[in-house]
Amino acid sequence: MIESLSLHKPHIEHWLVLSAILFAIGLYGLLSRRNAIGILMSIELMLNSAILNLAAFNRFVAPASVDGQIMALFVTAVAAAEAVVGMAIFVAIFRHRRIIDVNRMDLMKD
Amino acid sequence: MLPEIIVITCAVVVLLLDMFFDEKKRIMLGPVALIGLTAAFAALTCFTPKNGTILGGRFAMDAVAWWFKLLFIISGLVTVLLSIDLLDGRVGVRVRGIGSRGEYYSVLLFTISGMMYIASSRDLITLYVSLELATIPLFVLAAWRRDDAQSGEAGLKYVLIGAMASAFILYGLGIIYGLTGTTDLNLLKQALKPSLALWLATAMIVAGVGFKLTVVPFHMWAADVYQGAPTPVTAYLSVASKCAGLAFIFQVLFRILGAFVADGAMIAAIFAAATMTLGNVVAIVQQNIKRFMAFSAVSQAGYLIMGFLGNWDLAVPAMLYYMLIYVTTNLAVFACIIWYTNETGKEQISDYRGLSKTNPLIALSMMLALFSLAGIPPLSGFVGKFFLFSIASKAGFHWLVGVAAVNSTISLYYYLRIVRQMYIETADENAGRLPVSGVLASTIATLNLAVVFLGIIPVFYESIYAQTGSWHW
Amino acid sequence: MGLVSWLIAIPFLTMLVILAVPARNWRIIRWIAAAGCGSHLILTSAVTYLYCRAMTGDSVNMQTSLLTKLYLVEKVPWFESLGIQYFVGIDGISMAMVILTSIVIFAGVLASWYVDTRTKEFFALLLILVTGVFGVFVSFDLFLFLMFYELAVLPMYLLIGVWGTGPKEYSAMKLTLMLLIGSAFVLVGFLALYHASGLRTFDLQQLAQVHFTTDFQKWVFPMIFVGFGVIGALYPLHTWSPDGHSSAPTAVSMLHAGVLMKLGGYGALRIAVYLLPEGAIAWGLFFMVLATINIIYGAFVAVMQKDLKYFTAYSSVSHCGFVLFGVATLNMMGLKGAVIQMFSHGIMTALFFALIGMVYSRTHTRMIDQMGGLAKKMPWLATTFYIAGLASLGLPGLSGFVAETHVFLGGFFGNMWANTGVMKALAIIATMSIVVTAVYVLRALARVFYGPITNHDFEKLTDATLPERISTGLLAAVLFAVGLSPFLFVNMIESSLLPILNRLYQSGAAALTH
Amino acid sequence: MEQLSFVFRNAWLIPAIPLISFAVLGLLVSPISKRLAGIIGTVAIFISAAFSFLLAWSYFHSPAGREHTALITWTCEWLRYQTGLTVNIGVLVDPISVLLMIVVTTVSALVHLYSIGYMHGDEGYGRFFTYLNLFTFSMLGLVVAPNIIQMYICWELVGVSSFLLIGFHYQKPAAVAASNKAFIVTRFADSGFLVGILILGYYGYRLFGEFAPAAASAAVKNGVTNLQPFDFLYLNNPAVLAKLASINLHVFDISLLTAAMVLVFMGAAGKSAMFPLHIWLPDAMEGPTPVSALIHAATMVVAGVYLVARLFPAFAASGTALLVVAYVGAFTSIFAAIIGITQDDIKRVLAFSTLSQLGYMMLALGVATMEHPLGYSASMFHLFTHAFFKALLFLAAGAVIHAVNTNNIWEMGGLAKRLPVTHGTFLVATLAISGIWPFAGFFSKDEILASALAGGHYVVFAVALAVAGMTALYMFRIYFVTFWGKSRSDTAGHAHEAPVVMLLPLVVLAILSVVAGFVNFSNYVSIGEHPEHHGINPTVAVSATIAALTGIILAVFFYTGQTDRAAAMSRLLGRIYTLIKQKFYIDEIYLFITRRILFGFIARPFAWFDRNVVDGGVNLSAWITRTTGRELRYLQTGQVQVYSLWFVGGMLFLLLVLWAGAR
Repeated sequence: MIESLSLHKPHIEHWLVLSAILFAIGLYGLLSRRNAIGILMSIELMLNSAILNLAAFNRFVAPASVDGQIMALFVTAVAAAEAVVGMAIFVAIFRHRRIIDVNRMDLMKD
Repeated sequence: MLPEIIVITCAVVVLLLDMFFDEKKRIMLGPVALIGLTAAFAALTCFTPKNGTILGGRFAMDAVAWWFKLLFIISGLVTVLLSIDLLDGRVGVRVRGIGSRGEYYSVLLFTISGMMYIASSRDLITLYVSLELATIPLFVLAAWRRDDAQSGEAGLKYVLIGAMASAFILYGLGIIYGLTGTTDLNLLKQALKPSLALWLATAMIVAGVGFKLTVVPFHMWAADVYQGAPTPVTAYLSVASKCAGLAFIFQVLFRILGAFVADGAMIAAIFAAATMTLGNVVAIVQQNIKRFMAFSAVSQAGYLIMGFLGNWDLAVPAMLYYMLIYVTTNLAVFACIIWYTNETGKEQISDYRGLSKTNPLIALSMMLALFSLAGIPPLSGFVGKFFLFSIASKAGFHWLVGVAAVNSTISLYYYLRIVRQMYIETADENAGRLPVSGVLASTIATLNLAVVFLGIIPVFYESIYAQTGSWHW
Repeated sequence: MGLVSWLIAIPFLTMLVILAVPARNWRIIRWIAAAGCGSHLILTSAVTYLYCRAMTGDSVNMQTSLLTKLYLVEKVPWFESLGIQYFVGIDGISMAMVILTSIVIFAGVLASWYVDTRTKEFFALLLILVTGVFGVFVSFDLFLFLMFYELAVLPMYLLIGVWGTGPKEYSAMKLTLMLLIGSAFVLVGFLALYHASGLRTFDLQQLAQVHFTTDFQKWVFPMIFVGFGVIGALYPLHTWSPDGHSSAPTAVSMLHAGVLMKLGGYGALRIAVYLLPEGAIAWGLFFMVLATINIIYGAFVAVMQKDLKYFTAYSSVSHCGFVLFGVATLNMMGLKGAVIQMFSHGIMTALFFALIGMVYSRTHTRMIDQMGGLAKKMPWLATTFYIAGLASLGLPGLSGFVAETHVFLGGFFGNMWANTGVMKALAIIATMSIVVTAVYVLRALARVFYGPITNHDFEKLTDATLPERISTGLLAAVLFAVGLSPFLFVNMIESSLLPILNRLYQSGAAALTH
Repeated sequence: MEQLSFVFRNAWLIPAIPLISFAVLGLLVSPISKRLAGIIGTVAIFISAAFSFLLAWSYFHSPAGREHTALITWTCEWLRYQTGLTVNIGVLVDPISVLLMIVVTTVSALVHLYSIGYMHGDEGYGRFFTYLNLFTFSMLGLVVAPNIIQMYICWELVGVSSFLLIGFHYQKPAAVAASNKAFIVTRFADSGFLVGILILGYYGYRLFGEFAPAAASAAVKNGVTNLQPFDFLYLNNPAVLAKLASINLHVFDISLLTAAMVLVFMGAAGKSAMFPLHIWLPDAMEGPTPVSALIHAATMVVAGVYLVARLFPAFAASGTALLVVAYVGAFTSIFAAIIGITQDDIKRVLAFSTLSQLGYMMLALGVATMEHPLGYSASMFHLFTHAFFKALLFLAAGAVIHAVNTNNIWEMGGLAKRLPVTHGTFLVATLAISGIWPFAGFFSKDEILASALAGGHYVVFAVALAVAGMTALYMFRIYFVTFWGKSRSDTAGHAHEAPVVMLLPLVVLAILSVVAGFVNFSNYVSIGEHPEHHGINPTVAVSATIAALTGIILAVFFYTGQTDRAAAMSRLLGRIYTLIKQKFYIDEIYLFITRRILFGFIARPFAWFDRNVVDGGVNLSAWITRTTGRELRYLQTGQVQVYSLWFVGGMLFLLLVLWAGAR
C-alpha cells in the first residue's frame, strides 16, 4: 500500500487542489485570526499557495519555458517584502499601543 | 524607458544623499526629488516615443501608457510639492515623527516608478512585480508617522488588505498562466478560451484591482487609510493609486481578456451604480474632511468605471481625460486641505468656518476645485463627467446616466456643505489671516488654473482622443 | 468676436473688473456694475435693432421653413471630435429673452444699490449668474446650453445663502438641488438625443433635421420637459420657488423669478417641443393639465399667503403655469402667448420683488397684515406696486393682458391632436384664474398701501430714492410699452415660432396618418 | 362710398384728447400744480364734448346717418393673434355710439366743472382729475369700439378707473373695501364675458372662411376694408348668427349662440349691476359724489346696456338670451325699487334707483326684436334721458352733502329755502325720474312701457308699471325728507348754497332733463330695416302717470308733516321691513360663499397641501437620502477583517455574475 502510494505519481490536479486548500486555509486564517501576526502568516500562506500554483503550472503546462519558476522566485521576494513591511508597521503599533488584536484597532470607523 | 530610469536613479540618489547629508543639508532632498521628477517629465514629453518596445517586447510604449506615465509623474510631482512644507516643518502646527525626509522621498519615487512600469509591461511577471513595487511602498507611506496611532493603524489595515488583494491577483494571474502556459500578454490573448477557471481568475483579479480603484465593495479600506495616513500621502493615494489601478485593469481587460470585455458591460454598470451611490450617500454624513474626501473619491471611481461600458474608441480617451481632470482637481482640493492642516492641525469640516473671510483666495480655489469635483460647468469636472456619461448613454444605459446625474447632484450637496462653512458661516472673531508658503500658494494656483482650463481648452482632450481613440491592444 | 458673444462677455468682463477692485470701496463697485449693465442694455438695443431690420425681410419665407433662422451667428468648433461647438446666435425667442434679461439685471443692480455687506462678492456672483443666463438664451449647441444653464443656477446658492433672510441655507440648498436634479433629467435627454441622432453633434439645427423614432420621442420628451419644468415651476415640482424667493435678497429674487424661471419655458419650447414634436403631441394634453393645476392652484394658494414674498412667489407659480400652458397648447397663439408671458411675467415679477425689497428695507417686515396705509408715505412705490399688480391680474394696456389672451385663445383653439373639448374646458378653467388673481392681488395691495397708517413707526418712512425710481420706473414703463403696442413685440417673435409649428404639423400629420 | 369729411376722419380725437390730457396730467401737471390740473382736465373734456356734438351733427346729416348705417372712420392694426385673427382698434360711428359719445362727454364735462368746486381743497385734487380723464378716455374708447376685443379692453379700463375713483379716499377703509368689491365683482362677471369672447372668437374664426366674403362685401359700405372675426360688423352678420344658432351645444340643449350670449350678458350684468351682481354699486357710493354722478349713474353703469345694444342682433338671433335679458332686467328694476324705498343714505337711495332704471333699460332691450325695434330705441332713449336727470340728482345730492356733511336724509330737512337752486334742480330731476309730463323721463318711460305692451310681455309691463310707481314713491320720499319739514340737525340748520361753479352744471342738467324728452328719438336711433316711430300712446301714458301720481301721493302721505306714519308702517311690516332694509342679505350670502366656501374649503386646504404634502415630499426624499447615509456609514466598522470579508464577498459575487453571464 505504501508502494502503491509511492508508485502513484502526483498529477497536476493534486497540486492544484493542494494549493487551493492552502489558499482557503490562508483566507480562513485571515478572516478569523485575531492576532495581527497570525493574519500576516495566513497571507503568506495565500501567497505561497499561488507560488505553488505557478510552479505546478510550469511543470505540467509549459515545461519548455521557465517563466513560471521565474515568477515564483519574484513572488517569493515580493511576499517577503510584504511580510517585512507588515511586521514593521505592526511592531510600530505594538510599541505605541501594546495591542496585537486587530479587533481593537478601530480608532477610525463609521 | 528613460523616465523610469530617471525616477529610480533619483530615488537612489535621494537615499544616498540622505545618508551623507547632515540634518541641515537634508532640506535639499525635496528639491532634488523635484528635479528628478521634472527631468522625468521632460524626458517623457520630449524624448519618449509613443510607441516602440524593448527587452524583447517585455516593455512597450504606447499612447495610453504614455498618458498614464504623465499622470503618475504629475501626481508625484505635486505630492512632493505638497509634502515639502510638512517634512521640512514649515508649518503652523508641528507634527512629531514625520522626519526622515530621505526615505520618504525615495519611497515615493519608487512607487512612482512602479506605477510607470505597470503601464507598459507586457508580461505577467513584470506586471505583477511592478504592481507590487507600486503598492508596497504605499503601505509604508500610509504608516509614515511612526508615533501616531491612527497613521500606524491605517498602515496596518492597508497592508493587510493590500496583501490579501495582491494574493488574489497573483492567484488569478497564476490560473491564467496555467490556462495558457505563457506569460506574454501578447500571446495570452489568443490562447484564452472561456471557462469557469477563467471566470474565477477574472473575478480574483478584478476584485484585486477593485481594491485599488476603491470600487464598492472593495473600497472599505479607503476611508480609514485616507483618514489615518499623513495628508500628502492621502492625496497621493487618492489619485496615483487609483491611476495605477486603472492602468493595471487596462492591461488586464484589454490585453488579457480583450475578447470578453464587451460582455462585462452590465457588471460594470452595476458596480458603477453601487459605487457612486454608496460613496455619495455615506459622504453626506462625514465630519472629518479627509474621510469625507475618501468617500468622494469612491464616488468618483464610480463615475470612472462608467467608461467600461463599451465604445472603446470613445471610452478610453474619456477615461484617460477624466483621470487627468480628476488628478488635478483632487490634488487641488487636497492642496488646500494640506495647507489648512499644516497651519491649524484641524481636520473637521466645521473647522473651515469663515475661511473666505480670512483667506479669500484659498477659499475661492477650494470652492472651484470642489465644484469641479461636483461637475459644475465651466470647470473641467463637468466636461470629464459629461464625456463618461455620454459613453454610458451611447451604450444604452440611460438609467445609469440618470443615476449618475442624480448622484452628482447629491454630491453637490455635500461639497456645498464645505462651501457653506467657508462662505456662509461667519468666522470666529479671533480668526486672523493664515500664512501661506510660496510653494503651496504656487501649487494651488497652478492646479486651479488647470482645473479651470482643462474644461475650456479642448486641446488636451483632442490630443488624447487623437492618440488613444484608435488604440488597438 | 461678434455682437452676440459680447452679449455674454460684457457681464463676465464686468465681473472681472469688479474682482480687481478692492472690496472696501463698495460704492465704486456698484457703479461699475451699473455701468456694465447699462452698456449691456445699449448693446442689447443695438442687437434688437439689427435683428428687426434683418428679420422683416425674411419673415415671409419662414412660413414653411422647418429651421429657425438665426442671425448674428457665431460658430467655432470646440471639442471637435465630439462635435461640440461654440454656436451662438439670435432668433426671435432668444431676442425677447435677451431683452428681458438685460432690462431685469439693470433694474436689479439699481435695486440692490444699498447692498453694503460683501458688495464685491455680491455683484460678482450676480454677474456670473447673468452671464450664464445670456449664454443659455443665445446658445444653439446643446452642450453649450447645458453648460450655461448650470452656470446660471449655481451662484444662486451663495447669493441666497449669504445675503438672504430667514431659513436661507435651507432654501438655498433646496433650490439648488431641485434645479440641478431637473438639469440631471435634461442631461439624460440631451445625451440620448445626441446618440440617437447618430450625427455626433449637439448642433440644435442639425438635430432639428433628424427624425427621431416615435417611441424614442415618447420617453425623451417628458424627460426634458420635466427637467425644464422644475425650473419653470411645473406642478408639483415648484416648491423650491416659494422658499427660495422668500429667502433670496431683492436682486436675486428679481433675477430668479424674472429670468431664471423662464429658462424652463424657453428650454421646453426651444428644445423639447422643437426637437421632439411627436413626443410633444403625445404628452401635450398631460402637461396642459398640470399647467392648469399650476395656474389655479398657485392662485388659490397665493390667496392664503401672509408674507409678501410668498405671495408673489405663488403668483409666479400661477403665472409660470400660463407659460407652460401656452407651450402645451402646441399652436401659434399658445406658443406666442407663452413667449410673451415669459417676457411680461419676467418684467412684472421683477418689479414686484424689487418693490417688496424696497418696502421691506423701510418697514423691516414683509408680513402683509403688519403694514397699512403706506401709500400716504411712499406714493411712488404704491403706484408702481399697483401697476405691477394690475399687470399681474391681466389688465389691458399692460403686458399681462396680451400674454394671457394669447394663451387663453391658444388653449381654446386647441390643436388637431389632442381632444379639443378637454382643451377648451382647461382653457375656461384657466380663465377663471383671472378672478382669483384679482382677489389676492387687490386684497394684499389694499392691505399694505391703503387704509389708515396702523404702525406709528411708519409715519417717518420715505419714498423711493432716485436709483430705486429709475429701476422701478424702467420696469413699469416696459410693462406699459408691451401692453400698449404689442404689435412690435409680437411680430418680432412670430417668425421664429413658425419653424417649431411647421415641424409639429409635419410630424403631427405623420402621426395622424398611421 | 364718398370720401369721409374731416370730422369723421378725425373722430378718433374724441377719445384721444382725454387720453392725452390724462397722460399730461398724470406725468407732468398734477405733481406741479393741482389747480392747473383741474383746469386742463376740464377744458380737454369740453373740447372733446364739442367735437362729439359736431360729429353727431354731421353724422345725422350724412346719408349714412339717415339710414343708421355704421361707419368705421378710422382703424389700425393693434395685435395679430395669428394670421386671420387680427385686432384692429378703430372708431365706429353709428347712432348709439354717437349718442353715447354725446352723453359721456357732456356729463363728464359738467362733472369736471362741478368737481372743480366740489373737490376744492382736497389733497388728491390733481389725482382726481387725472383719474377722471382716464375714465372718460376709457369710456369713450368703449363706446367707439368696432370690435369686441377693444370693447373688452376699454371695459376693463373703465373698471379700473372706477376702482381708482371709488377708492379715491384710500385712507377710508370703507372706500377701499368698496373699491375692491366693485373691481372683483365686475371682474368675476368679466371672466364670463371673456369666455363668451373666446367662444365667439373661436367659432367666428372657424366660420370666417365661409361667411367672410359676404360679410365683407356687406361691410364695405361701412368703410371696412379688412373684416376680422372679432369685428361687430362680422359678429352681427345674420348669416353667421344663424349658423351659430344652429349649432347645438349638448349641455342643457341650448344653442352655442345662446351660451355665448348669456356669458356675454354676464359681463354686461356685472357692469350694469344687474341682480345678482348688483352688490357692488351701492357700496360704490363711498366714492366722491361727482364720481357717483359720472360713473355710477350716467355712464359706466350703462356700458352693460350699451354692450347688449351693440350686440343686439346676436341677442335677438338667440331668442333665449334676449328673454334672459328681459327678465333679469325686470326683476332687478323692481327688486332695487323695493329696497330703495327703505334706505336712509341719500346716495344709496339714488344708487338703488339707478339699479332699477338700468333694469328698465335692460328690460326694454329684452322686449325688443329685430322686427319691432321699438324697445331698442326706447332703451337708448331712456339711457339718454336717465343720464341727465340721474347725474343731476347725484350732483344735487352732492351739493346737499357738501352743505350738511352727512348722507343720512334723517339728519337733513328744511333745506328747500337754504339751498334754493339745489332744491329747484333736484325737484326737476325728481319729477323727471318719476315720469311726470313734460319732463324727459315721462317720454322715455312711456316708450319703454309701450314697447313692453306691444311686444306682448304683459308680466314685464306690469312690473314696469309698478316700478314706475315705486320710483315716484322713493324719490319723493327723499325729496320731502331732505328739503321739507324742519331741519333735524344743526348743520342742516345753517347750511349754505354751493359755489356757482357747482350750481352751473346743476342748472344745465336741469334744462337738459326738461328738454331731452322732446327729441324725436327713434328718428335718430333705431335698428333693423323698418324703424318704428312712436307717438304718445294714451293708455300707456295715462296708466304710467297714474302710477307715478299714486307714488307721489303715498310719499306725501307718509313723509310730509309729522312723520310717524312711516315708522308705523315699517313697524306694521316688521320682519319684512328689516329684510328689505338689509337688502335681502345678499351681501352676507356673498360673504359666506367667498369667505367660508371658497377660502375655507379650497384655498386653505390647497395652502396646507402645498406646504405639507408637496413640499413634504421633497423634504422627505432629502431625509431618506440622509438617513440612508447615516445607516450605511455603520458598515465601516473599522474592523479590518470585516473589510476583508466584504472583499471576499464581492469577489464571490463577481464570480457568480460572470459565471451566470457566461452560460
